[in-house]
Amino acid sequence: MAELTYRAAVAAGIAQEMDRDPTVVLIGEDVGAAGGVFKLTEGLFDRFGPDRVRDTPISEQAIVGAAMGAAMTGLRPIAELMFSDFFAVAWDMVANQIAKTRYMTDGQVSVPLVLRTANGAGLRFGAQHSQSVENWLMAIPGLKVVAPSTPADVVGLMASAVRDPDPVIVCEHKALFATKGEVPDGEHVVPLGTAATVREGTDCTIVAIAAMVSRAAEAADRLAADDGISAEVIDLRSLVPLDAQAILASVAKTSRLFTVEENPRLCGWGAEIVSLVADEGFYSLDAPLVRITTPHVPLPSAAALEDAALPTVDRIVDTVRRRLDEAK
Amino acid sequence: MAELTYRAAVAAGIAQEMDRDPTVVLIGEDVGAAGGVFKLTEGLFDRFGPDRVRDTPISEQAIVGAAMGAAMTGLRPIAELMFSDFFAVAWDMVANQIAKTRYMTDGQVSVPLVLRTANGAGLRFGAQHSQSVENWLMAIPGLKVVAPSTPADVVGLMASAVRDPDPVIVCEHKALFATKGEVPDGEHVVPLGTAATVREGTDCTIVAIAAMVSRAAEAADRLAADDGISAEVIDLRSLVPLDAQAILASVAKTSRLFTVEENPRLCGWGAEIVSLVADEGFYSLDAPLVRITTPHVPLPSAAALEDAALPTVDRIVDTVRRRLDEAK
Amino acid sequence: MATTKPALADLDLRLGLYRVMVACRRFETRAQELFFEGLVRGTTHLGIGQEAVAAGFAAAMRADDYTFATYRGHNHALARGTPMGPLYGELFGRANGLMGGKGGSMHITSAEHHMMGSYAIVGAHLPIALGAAWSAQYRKSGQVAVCFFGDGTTNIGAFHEALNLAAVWKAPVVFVCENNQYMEYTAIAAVTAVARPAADRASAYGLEPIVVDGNDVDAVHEVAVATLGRARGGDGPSLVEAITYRHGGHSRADPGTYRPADEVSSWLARDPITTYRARLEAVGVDAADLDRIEAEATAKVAAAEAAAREAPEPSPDVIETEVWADGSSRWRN
Amino acid sequence: MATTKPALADLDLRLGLYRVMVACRRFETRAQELFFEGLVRGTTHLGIGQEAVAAGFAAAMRADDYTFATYRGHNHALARGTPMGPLYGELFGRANGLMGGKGGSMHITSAEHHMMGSYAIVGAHLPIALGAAWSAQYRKSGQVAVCFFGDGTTNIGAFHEALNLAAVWKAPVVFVCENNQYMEYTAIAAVTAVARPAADRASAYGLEPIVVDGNDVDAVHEVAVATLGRARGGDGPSLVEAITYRHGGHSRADPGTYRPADEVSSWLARDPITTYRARLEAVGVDAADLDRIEAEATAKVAAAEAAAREAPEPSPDVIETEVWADGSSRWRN
Ligand SMILES: Cc1ncc(C[n+]2csc(CCOP(=O)(O)OP(=O)(O)O)c2C)c(N)n1
Ligand SMILES: Cc1ncc(C[n+]2csc(CCOP(=O)(O)OP(=O)(O)O)c2C)c(N)n1
Ligand SMILES: [Mg+2]
Ligand SMILES: [Mg+2]
Repeated sequence: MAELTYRAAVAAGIAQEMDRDPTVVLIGEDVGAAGGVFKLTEGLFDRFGPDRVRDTPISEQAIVGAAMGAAMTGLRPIAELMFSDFFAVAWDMVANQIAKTRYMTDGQVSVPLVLRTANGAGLRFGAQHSQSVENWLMAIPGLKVVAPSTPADVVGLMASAVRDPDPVIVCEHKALFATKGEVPDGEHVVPLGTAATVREGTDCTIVAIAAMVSRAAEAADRLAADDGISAEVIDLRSLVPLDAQAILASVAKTSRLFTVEENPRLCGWGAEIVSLVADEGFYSLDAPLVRITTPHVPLPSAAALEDAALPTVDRIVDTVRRRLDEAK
Repeated sequence: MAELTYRAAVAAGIAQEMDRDPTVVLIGEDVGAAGGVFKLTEGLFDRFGPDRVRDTPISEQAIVGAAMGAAMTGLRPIAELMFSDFFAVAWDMVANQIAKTRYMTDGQVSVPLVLRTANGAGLRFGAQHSQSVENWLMAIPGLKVVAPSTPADVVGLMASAVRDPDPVIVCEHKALFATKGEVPDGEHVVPLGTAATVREGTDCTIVAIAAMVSRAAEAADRLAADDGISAEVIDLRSLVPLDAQAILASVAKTSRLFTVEENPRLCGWGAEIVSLVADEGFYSLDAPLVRITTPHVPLPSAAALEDAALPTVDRIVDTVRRRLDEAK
Repeated sequence: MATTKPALADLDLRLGLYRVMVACRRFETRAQELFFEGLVRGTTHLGIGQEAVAAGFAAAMRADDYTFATYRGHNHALARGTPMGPLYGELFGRANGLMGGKGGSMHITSAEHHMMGSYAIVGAHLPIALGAAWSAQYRKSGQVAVCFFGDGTTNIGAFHEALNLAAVWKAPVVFVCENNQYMEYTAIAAVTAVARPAADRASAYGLEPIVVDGNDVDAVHEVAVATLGRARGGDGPSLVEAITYRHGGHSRADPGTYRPADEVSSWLARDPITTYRARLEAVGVDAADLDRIEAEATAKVAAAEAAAREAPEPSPDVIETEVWADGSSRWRN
Repeated sequence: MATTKPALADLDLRLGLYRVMVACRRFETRAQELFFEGLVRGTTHLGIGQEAVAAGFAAAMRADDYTFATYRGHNHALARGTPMGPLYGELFGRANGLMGGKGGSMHITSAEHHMMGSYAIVGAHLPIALGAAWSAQYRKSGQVAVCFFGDGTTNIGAFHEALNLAAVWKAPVVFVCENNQYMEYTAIAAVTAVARPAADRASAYGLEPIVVDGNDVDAVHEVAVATLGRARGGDGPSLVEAITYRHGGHSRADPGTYRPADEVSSWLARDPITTYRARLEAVGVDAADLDRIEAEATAKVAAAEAAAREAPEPSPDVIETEVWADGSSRWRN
């Protein structure tokens, strides 16, 4: 086991795959010589050379489109979108081309690529550089979507993403780059579609991803300490494929579900989870299904505002406590 | 009252607003001399002239961006995106610029524009020309979204959209263009955010929009005739703002909710409605909340496949019957 | 225009060019009739009048070179060897369709023939073709990607990004603009800042302007040989503007009446197939040989139509297959 | 380069240009210090070294002409008259911020000064500026929109679409590329197919290539007068490439070490402010007048800093305001 930052885990995860498979290549803005604007790809250019690690112009449609064309013809490209907000400028490539091509060709063409991106808030970058866009991606049939919360999962999910024969989007959370964690030695692979139970509990289920996982866990600790509430915390890790059974099994035990979502309120991944449980898990429920989200607003940039807009530990604790109380 | 096609109602609705307000202008591909590729803007070029009705190159970012810049500086532009799938090529303009600018400038700048688009399936156009993208739009804070199902609502919602001081997206459904309906004489305005109860009922609530409304209504008729099930059918008409009270009131009466969604399964508007009811309406529920959707796949083009992929009247009837049975 | 003169192609090559053009024409002419009969559903965009571009390029391509086309892609698919039966099947929405009825007329793909797809969002396939070229470059396979698109496509962002990046990476890709003068119902000249929508942009990417008579299959072939050679030789991309015309409307039932009658008739007089037949006869090709080629095409089209007519509708079961490489569409456990 | 020679601007104008450049420089230099002190949060992109572009254009603009800028927009905001206190307030994330803390450094907007926003997605504001110009044209207001962006922006799709449509519509917009040689950490030359990323694309839109020494405020002003005049006169858009350099890194703590030391030093020697001061002194301007301008700037910056330091944090209540024109963020009843 080695302790790595989430940031270093990104480069380590990519390196693991580039070492293994010579068809894995990396492109993006400043990913090469500069090692990435967040230093997420540091060392890769020196190690794998300019043929395998290429800087691009500011041309997201060309970056993503080129990755697609390469994936269709024998490479396993990894393309970086510097900020996840920039999916918007390449959205046609992602939503209409990459996602649909295998289906439209009835399986003649596969698109085994990875799009990686710095997602999420917390750095006071404002509304165009702080979004959580997992729900944009999850809404598009044909895309797989993962959102690791720990350095180990960064490495493990990156491995699965690169090896997967279908397009996978890896949402790397900006607010986690400096966090540290143990990463197993040797090859580390986490299968897509497996949620992790971060904390066991019996009174309610709290589902979260990425930066919200540690907040949910901290909230659970406080609820246990202060209120004697035993919350189970599930880190989905992968939105598509989705570990629906893990959620349903947990709710079968706890009868109550909360989601903690960084995305704006409407049509988030939480709405999907809630809907799934409200259908398939309905009879095990004994209280409302509650989403704890950022309000449905663009993200403000001031520290005081950004901090208050996202779900905080306080807000999670208060909401869970209040809603469980109400339900008594 | 005059009987109009949905198609003619689009031009009539636009004309009503252009007549009223000289700052209303219309741009898009082939919207001018050709009257639109679906003939949705027929007659407007002759009536209002080339300064107010302008053809553009195939440059969706420029079309939508230009509409935004014009809206910021005194015009009330209406821009057409020929197919709603093309939101993808202008997604940055829509999701990052138009939606966020008022907020980011703390209200200094308003963006009163309308984006209209041919949305939805049924014409065997395949995966890149048949999508229902209301959920892409609903997920973005700062956008209002309407989806009329009748000619009268086309005119009435177009009026509200054009007059609204914020950006409004009008999703015009391709499969409805040829349908007919009465449109009130004189000025006709339908406020944003008001759902229409298409059919009253007591056993369950079925919520639908656009092309799914008539299917839901037909299914309700059959359920009444064949099974004695009394279904209330609600046409949301407007997703943002959302008439949440209409839904909650109906579910308070019926205790059961179904959505009928043309969009692919994950993170649709239905998931939002279900989540809302699963939270705020939980205690009036006595059975699972059920979404009837297109499966989570890109849309196939063959007639036999497209027809079977969308929610059909049969599937609605079967699902409602089965799920109500189960719940007994 | 016509900056090149017909290559002294040998007879086999020339008969081959003729064969492809005629096959395309017969296929599409019949497809249009079948559209009006209601057999071809949805939409269909015909390249009638533009066959010389497809034929001229395809003949210059190596079997493993990649073709990327638009919704107006039947000619390109056929020119690469895609069989007609499954093509009709796809247009009819039948189970024997090239893509099993999932793609439709606008997404014709035959990976087996390196026909890597038809793309229905204007401009999207230019970056994708560049990506295939980059892949070939990386794999040192010697393959070239050829990307066909219309005049209207030169005004969309993806065009610009793809051209620049292709030039910077010296990617082995040939971008071929089929300038048929119109977008859907609007003339390209009405909405474009320059007279030659592709050629006048070439210098913006450090490329030479290349304009060719797109109705002269020999001229197209010569340009194709040159630009493919350049790409294969490591000298990077080219941007070719082929001047041509679609005889009919943009799609479906569009009669194309927004075009002046004399413009249409002058282009009909320059039909790439009849003029080529005349040229071949002028250089001594036996009319009977040409007649035979035409008869063969007619027969193939008829057989293909029959096969597609007989094919069943696809089973609804396939709706949920082939989203993922495991053949399924499962997104959850 | 430097296709223009300094205008014989009158002294007031020239002192005004100097005043704006100095104010920008002082404001940003201090902003950087405050960033390292932790007072400026998030990110900040400084235009130190590029002040002549902002000053030269702003001086040529009518009060109601529109400015559209990027995340590197402080200079442009200041040059149009945006007050420094609220600008610092926004950078600090305080309640007195220009946008109440909602926008941040990358989205500086002062609609009152026709500073119509700073845009943080590369290229997005080119179509938007074109739209403002189209609006002015339609309203016959005589206004011009001026849109500033970087060299890296010339490779994104929105650039292409905006330039073409602006040219076709003869929109009164001036597109100004501040070519500071770098994108974030990568040199523009490494990823661009032409040497002059903007000017070498002008002909693709039927425009003249215009290159100006972006460190020479007189030259910039002359080009601004000419291009604004052209736009206002109904002759359509221009594309200007102003060659300049950012003295520091791209943003935040970037030390900009990817740039050769001698390149940096040669550009520092061409500082637009020190060279302009020298020029003014050479034509006889009293050094004391220039000193006074500098002292005034320093005082204004200090006062602005103090005002922003004193301002409270914004109240969390404002998070849910101003999504809609009614001031609310209500999406449901
Ligand atoms: C991004 C986008 N915008 C608009 C359309 C609708 N559309 C389909 S074909 C077409 C015209 C394309 O013109 P051109 O590029 O000249 O090709 P042609 O059809 O003439 O072959 C348009 C506007 C589209 N498919 N994609
Ligand atoms: C679409 C998009 N891609 C990437 C970025 C990240 N980014 C921000 S600034 C920048 C460099 C821009 O370079 P240039 O246009 O030369 O402007 P400069 O920063 O030099 O003023 C990049 C890549 C972005 N904001 N938007
Ligand atoms: Mg065309
Ligand atoms: Mg730059």
